[in-house]
Amino acid sequence: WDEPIIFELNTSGTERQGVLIPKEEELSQIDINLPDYLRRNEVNLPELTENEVVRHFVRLSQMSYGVDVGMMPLGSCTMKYNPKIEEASQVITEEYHPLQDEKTVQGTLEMMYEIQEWLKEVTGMDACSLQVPAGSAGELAGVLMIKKYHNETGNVKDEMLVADTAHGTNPASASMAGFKVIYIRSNKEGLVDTELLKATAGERTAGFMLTNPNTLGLFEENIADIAKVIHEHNGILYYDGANLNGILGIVRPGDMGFDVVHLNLHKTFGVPHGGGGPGAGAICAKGKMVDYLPYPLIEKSKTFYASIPKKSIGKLTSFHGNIGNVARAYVYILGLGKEGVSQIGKMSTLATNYLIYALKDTKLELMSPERPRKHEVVFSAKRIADETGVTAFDIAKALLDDGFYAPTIYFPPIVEEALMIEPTETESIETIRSFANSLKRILDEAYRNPEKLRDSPYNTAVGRLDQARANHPASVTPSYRIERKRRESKNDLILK
Amino acid sequence: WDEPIIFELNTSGTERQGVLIPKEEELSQIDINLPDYLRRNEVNLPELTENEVVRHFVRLSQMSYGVDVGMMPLGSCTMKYNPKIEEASQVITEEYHPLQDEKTVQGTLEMMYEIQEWLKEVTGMDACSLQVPAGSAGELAGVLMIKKYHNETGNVKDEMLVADTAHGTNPASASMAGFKVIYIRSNKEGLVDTELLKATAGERTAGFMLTNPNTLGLFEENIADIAKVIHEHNGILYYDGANLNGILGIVRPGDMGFDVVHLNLHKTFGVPHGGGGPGAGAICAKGKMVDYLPYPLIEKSKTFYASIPKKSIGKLTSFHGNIGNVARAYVYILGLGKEGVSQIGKMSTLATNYLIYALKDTKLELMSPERPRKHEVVFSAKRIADETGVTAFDIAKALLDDGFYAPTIYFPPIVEEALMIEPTETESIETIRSFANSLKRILDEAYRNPEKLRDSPYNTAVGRLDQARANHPASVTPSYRIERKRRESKNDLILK
Amino acid sequence: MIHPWLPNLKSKDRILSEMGINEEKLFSDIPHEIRLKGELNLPKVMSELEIKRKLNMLKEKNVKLKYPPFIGGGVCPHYVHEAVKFLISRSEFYTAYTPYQPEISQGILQALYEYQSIMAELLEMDVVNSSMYDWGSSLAEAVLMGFRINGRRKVIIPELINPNHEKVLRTWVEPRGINLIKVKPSNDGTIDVHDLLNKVGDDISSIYIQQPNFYGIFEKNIEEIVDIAKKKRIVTIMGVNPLALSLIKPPGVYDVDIAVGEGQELGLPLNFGGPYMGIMAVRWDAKLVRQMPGRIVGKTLDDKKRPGYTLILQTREQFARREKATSNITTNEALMAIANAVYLSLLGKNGFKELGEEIYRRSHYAAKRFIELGASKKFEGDFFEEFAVSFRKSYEKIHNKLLEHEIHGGLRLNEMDALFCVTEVHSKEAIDELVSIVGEI
Amino acid sequence: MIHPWLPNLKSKDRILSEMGINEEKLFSDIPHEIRLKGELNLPKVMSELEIKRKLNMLKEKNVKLKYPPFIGGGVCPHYVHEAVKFLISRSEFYTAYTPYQPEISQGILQALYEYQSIMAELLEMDVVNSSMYDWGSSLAEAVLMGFRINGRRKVIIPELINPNHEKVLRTWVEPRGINLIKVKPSNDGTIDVHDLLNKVGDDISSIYIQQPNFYGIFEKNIEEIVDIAKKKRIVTIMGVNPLALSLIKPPGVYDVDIAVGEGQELGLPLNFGGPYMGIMAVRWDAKLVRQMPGRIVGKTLDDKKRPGYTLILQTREQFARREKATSNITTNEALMAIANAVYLSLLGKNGFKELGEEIYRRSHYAAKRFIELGASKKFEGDFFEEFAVSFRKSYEKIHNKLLEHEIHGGLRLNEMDALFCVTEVHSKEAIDELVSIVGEI
Repeated sequence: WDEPIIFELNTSGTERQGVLIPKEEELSQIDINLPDYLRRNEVNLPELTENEVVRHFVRLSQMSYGVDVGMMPLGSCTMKYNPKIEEASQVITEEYHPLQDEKTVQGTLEMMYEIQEWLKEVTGMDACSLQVPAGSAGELAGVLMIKKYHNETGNVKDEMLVADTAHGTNPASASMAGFKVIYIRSNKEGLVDTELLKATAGERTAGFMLTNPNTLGLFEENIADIAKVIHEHNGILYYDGANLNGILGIVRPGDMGFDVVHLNLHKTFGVPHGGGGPGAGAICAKGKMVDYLPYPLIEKSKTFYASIPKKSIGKLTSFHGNIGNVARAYVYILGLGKEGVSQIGKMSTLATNYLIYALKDTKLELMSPERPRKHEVVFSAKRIADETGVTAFDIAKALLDDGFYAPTIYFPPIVEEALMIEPTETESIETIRSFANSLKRILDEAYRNPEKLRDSPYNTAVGRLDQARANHPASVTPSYRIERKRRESKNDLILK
Repeated sequence: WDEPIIFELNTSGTERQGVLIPKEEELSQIDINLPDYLRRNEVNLPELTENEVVRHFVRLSQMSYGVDVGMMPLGSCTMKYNPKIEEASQVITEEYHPLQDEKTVQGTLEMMYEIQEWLKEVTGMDACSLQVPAGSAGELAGVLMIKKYHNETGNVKDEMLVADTAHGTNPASASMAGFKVIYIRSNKEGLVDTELLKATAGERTAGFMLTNPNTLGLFEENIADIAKVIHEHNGILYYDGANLNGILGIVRPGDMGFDVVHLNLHKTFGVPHGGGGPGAGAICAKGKMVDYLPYPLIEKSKTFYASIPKKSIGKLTSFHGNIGNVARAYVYILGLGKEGVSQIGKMSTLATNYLIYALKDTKLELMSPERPRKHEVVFSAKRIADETGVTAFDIAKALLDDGFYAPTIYFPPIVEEALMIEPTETESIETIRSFANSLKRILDEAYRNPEKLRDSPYNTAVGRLDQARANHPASVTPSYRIERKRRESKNDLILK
Repeated sequence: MIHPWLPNLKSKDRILSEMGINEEKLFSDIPHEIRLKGELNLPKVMSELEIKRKLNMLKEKNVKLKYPPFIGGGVCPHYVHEAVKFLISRSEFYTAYTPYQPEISQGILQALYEYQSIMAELLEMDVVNSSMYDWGSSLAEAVLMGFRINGRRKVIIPELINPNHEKVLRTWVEPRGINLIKVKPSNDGTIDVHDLLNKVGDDISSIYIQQPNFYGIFEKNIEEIVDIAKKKRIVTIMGVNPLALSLIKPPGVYDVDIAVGEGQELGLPLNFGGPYMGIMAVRWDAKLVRQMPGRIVGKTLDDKKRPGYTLILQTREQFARREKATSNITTNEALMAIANAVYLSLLGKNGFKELGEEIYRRSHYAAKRFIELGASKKFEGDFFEEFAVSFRKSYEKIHNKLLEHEIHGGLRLNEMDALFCVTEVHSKEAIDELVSIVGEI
Repeated sequence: MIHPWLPNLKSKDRILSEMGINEEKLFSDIPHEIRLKGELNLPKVMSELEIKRKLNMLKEKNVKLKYPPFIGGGVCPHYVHEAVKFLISRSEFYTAYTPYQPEISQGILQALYEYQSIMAELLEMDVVNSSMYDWGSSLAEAVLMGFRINGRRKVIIPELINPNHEKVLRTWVEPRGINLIKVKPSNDGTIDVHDLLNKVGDDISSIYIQQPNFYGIFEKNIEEIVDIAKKKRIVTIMGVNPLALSLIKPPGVYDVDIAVGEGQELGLPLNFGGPYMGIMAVRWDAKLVRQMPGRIVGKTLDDKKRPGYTLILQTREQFARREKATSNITTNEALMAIANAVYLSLLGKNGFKELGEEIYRRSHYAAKRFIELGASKKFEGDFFEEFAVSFRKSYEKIHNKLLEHEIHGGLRLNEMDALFCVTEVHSKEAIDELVSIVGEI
């Protein structure tokens, strides 16, 4: 479709509207006498019927791509299929106000209590809070807990260690909490260099942010040693739950020695991603760290009620967290049950390693090829780039033409020309095979006809976009308001 | 998408299934001992996960076109926008069994009663039955009522008059009831030739099937005379409700002299068409014909209950009719209210005549161009076909490339190279203008580049289909079962 | 007035003036005498919120049952999966029209072809149309087909036919002069073949068998009956509960001419009477196929030899010879056919069998519990999903007692008998409660 | 085991044998000591039907209210139109990921750009990001922006700030050494400008104004406050209930630097705490734009000069300089932003104004009725949607009495006071019943 922006769907002045507003005629005599300094006369909104609005967004939706359309092999993003039954969960959240009297929402609180218990079980931690609305808010909560813990115990600790194979937002989260970020480089196997860690960790070390399996998909087998090093320096070992999917049911963060764990319910427990959000998170803690969790925690005596941990860091969002999505994750867990959840790690790991197997004869390179991967794998297309000029970026774009979404590229930064792929356990082996075949075809093409790949994609609504123009102060266009002003004014509207 | 048929999505033997069946473990010891002559061992069904099924049908849906995607100007089909609130009506139908005790479904019966009353008001008739599931079943009910009426009153009447501008299924319905069909030709203005009618009607005339406005979109202004002629011969005047949309709120069939009226709720009252169905119908009657209506009728005393008219023709479907869709129409009427319903005829007529206005300088021809149209208009592309070789069929296909659905073509048969267009009141004037512009562009192209049009469409999933192959006994393929058998057997599978 | 479904209301004057006419010109052809005076007497316009309130008010007037009703009689309560509802709510499907323009409608055509194909496998019959209204009307059309094929006017039906199907059948075929002749049941509830033999003759147009029959009982002598019919060139019609075909042999095995049935059992809600889904299939035989009413989607190739789908054999329909059409049906139940296809694809080979077994077990459990209470089965034959129970007390009384507990029992057949339907939506707990309340009376 | 969400379960052995390995090889890197022994202690696998039963059981444990609760406090019950729900349920939208591949994601990018554009018109501010978590966290990020811009560590907030927003703000900013200073309200509930003047100094990083404030009251002196702030190079942050902007002047008119707010009021359900929708906008000023957290969609051209949409200004995010990012936010509330865009498109210019007026009228009607009962308004200023009432009795008692009638009253503020929220979902009848029950006590 060549769909115009909604403001240009029809000329204004048609006096259309897409819904009727319910009116109490008996109240129509109540005057609205706002003073001039407050009163607004008009809001520039579209004037459209329901039909026009529906058609517009249906057409836009057809120009989008989600898991319901095809495989989304984005590394670290865990784009699973989202079972339709999840939406049924909204009956226990949709119409309930977060400030309602607790005795009127016992069923919803029970759901929250139950999933807290399940998440404790799955992570091996002592308590979980559902307060955080997304992964990075979970990270922030985690580092704030670490900060408060050290403050309260009088430790002067301002350095946060972060593995260079950690999840992308870890450094930003640490610095948002006011920590200095110290990267721990990986060794040549792609694992935490424990010698380097021992050398770096010290009395100013507040903690270590790690994800295991790491973003290369490798399991940190020295995790017990790592925990020991950090704990010896009175540091807190923080687990980024982004990669939990590869080990779910096999090993738990709590059993590896982690003190604080955040979870992305939208990754690990199949909540749909909504084109970037909303997600849902949880932040869990063990031992002494439990007291610092953000509130509320839902507890149970005769009834279910919200409580505040003794030394809580506070609230990350205004109310209980993204409970609508927590309910979706709740249904996901119910639907898989212990039998199914216990298989997730095994099946996602199988899928990743099958993909590696299917691509073994290509020129894609792999760090530590002898090691099995867990939830994801990072290939390097460096050799191909060197030999043909076709980059990871070009490969990603070419995949779009085959009806696949592209992998994560150029991440993690420690791999050159990285293609980071996570098939997840919900993709069938046939789909993974067909994805591998697409990749192989593209790699062949790279050697036969590199120019063609450099202009891909061809079958999409638009071709490669002019990013320079998109970001240049003289042409950057973040809203139709700016488009309109540019059109109306003779002067250029430069962002300065 | 190049989407394989569901049987070929994966190789069988994967032992997948898309849902879990609830099981009562305590009952698992109950034996299923079916004798050999009854027992079936296997059904050849796909083996797919929920993800695979959802993706498959989502992709298929993207290769379909509905009102939510764009304008569907199909003449006589009244493809209106279907407001989303209609779906909310299912709360009063979905879970209720049609044989439930009436006292448990008083709310649903009340809805049925209310809409019966409204349809009486809208048509000007004395009673309406919701028994018929679609328009043609309504027609059949109507002619069966006429037949039974004459049988019971001892009239020997075996001829059914049908206007040649009547709705397409009228003759089939009449012959299904065992009537001989006599066509009444139109005069050169496109209206019933009343002189011819007078000459044809006689003592064997059971009735006259007419739609007003007719399929040319013309209002039969001599309707009072027509009624008189038929009634004088003791015939029954039957109204096909397919075209009610053009006069809704302006004039009512009952006030024109019709005795039996059927309605297509899916046309006139905005129930979605579902890719061909389900629809919903109503059959209404006046005076002596009321007793012949199919049952049930919902009546009200202290409670709502179903009743059987004294001389009822019986039932057309097994239960109450397509009540789920009746409820959608109910919501449509509630949402428009008397204010809105009263505007339908005016606004749909305005839309049609605006389209004619917008196309007035083209080579499309119009019978009785000086007469206003109502809900629809039939253009003839004969001159264009003669001059360029581009037919109505080619024009229809070319419209698909512009993102419009095509009009009805080659109907009614009295117009050569007919293009039958019904914009409906729910299309904005901008959309109608843009449709007219597309048509104009195509007509221009017909004179400039006729070959190109003869191969259209270009932008669709497939090009023109081989209809000869589709229908030939040696290649006709009505199911995958036949595809499979053809593949497996050496012999051709000829339909003979 | 401004209304969200009427885009041009406020622009009317502007449009009329662009056209250079006034509104009366558009209606100048409608005589004043017959025009509507004043406003239609309908309710006032309502906003969505008000409509929802009204619907909720109506729903509150219905009795909220504790469990789905234990009632069948041709349609039964079943669980409809969210994916089914989701997919048929894709608006490219549900706001589409009959796919007369195949190039732009490949998706819905393929979906309908898949329905036909899946149903063909289920029935083991080669040609399935893409839907009739419901079982009853599908049966009526099948009988009319038989009449068109052999011109005979007598039709044999079993006494234990679904009575609502019989009513529909009579409405459709009796005006054509077709007479229905009933064959008696044996003691076990199945067709009495002796009685059938007495009634079969050269004037019989078609024979109808329902499997399982109205009382849920499996017919046993189908092969023999078909044999008898074929010898007399009688058209054989078999009606099936498609869900039962998870366990028992399909009509194709018996080589019947026509199969009919109700698709509601495959993923449709109860809908208080409809939309339902009439199944119709015929053997691979030109005579049958050409007389079959309804639409058929077929596979062919496009101008670039790519596979594509289109409506086929349309000469049977009203396009060419209008009064000679096989049927008047146009609007059908296409979306429901897609729901059936999605439902069966989701269940798959294994799930479908499991579901049949579970329903068999639950319904037998319920029957057993009733018998333990002292009630008796009306017929002895083995059954599926539905079964008739003879109580020692008035069923009316039992029914009302159940309703006091917000449970809806079976379908009252007569003074002491009722027909119960038990499916996967009735848990053991629900069955136990049903039986124990009946036991208390 | 067979499971509909795990396609390869039954093929595992076949796949492993194709790969020529055994399963243990895949986990050989996980030390045995730390591996999980035994099964996870979670509930047993459930079918959809069983899940729905479980959800219904939970729902039954919640109190069924006769009317939506009369409670606000930052989020309010509103009617969400079916078209909104329908469109955000399009699975190309809701199962999508962040549109990092713009070529295949133009639809969702355009939808987000439209959200930004519509919100820009509503706020009359030029740059809107495509969502933060909620109002509270959006405010916190705005304050951090201010800190990044001027390096100062004191922030002025009104005493009548939403207390939940204040809690969130403290969590996010206090660990960075930022202190919050509160200004008092005047008698009418608006900010006391004298008190503000006393507190303003060169060490203030930002000033936050909430319009209307927590008690629903319209601030009056915004121009003056912004004036004061600008002179001291203090960053101005204005929080708004976007629905109130149907009637009152938007932040852009005051030339504030940053606007924040809660999109829940524009077409989202209550969701028991979320998903909600944090609005954030800034002036057309490079310093502000570059410090703004969150994603922004911009319009550009493709390689054939066709217009297209893409994420812009991504250097602000974690891609390049990870620890220097403006914020750690990645997952946001994109789908909720689309819901806002659809909602506002549906209401349109006229409907939006009508809705604002209707809410104004209904809330004023309710307040008037309470006063007629002898209760008093806590503050005298004019208000929108929410208003605080001081009763002569314990509000706890009133609340419990209302609950007996299945009505949920306002938010308890203290012993005798409560904050009520009245919107278009509260009919006059509902308001009358609320007031009359309160009157009976």
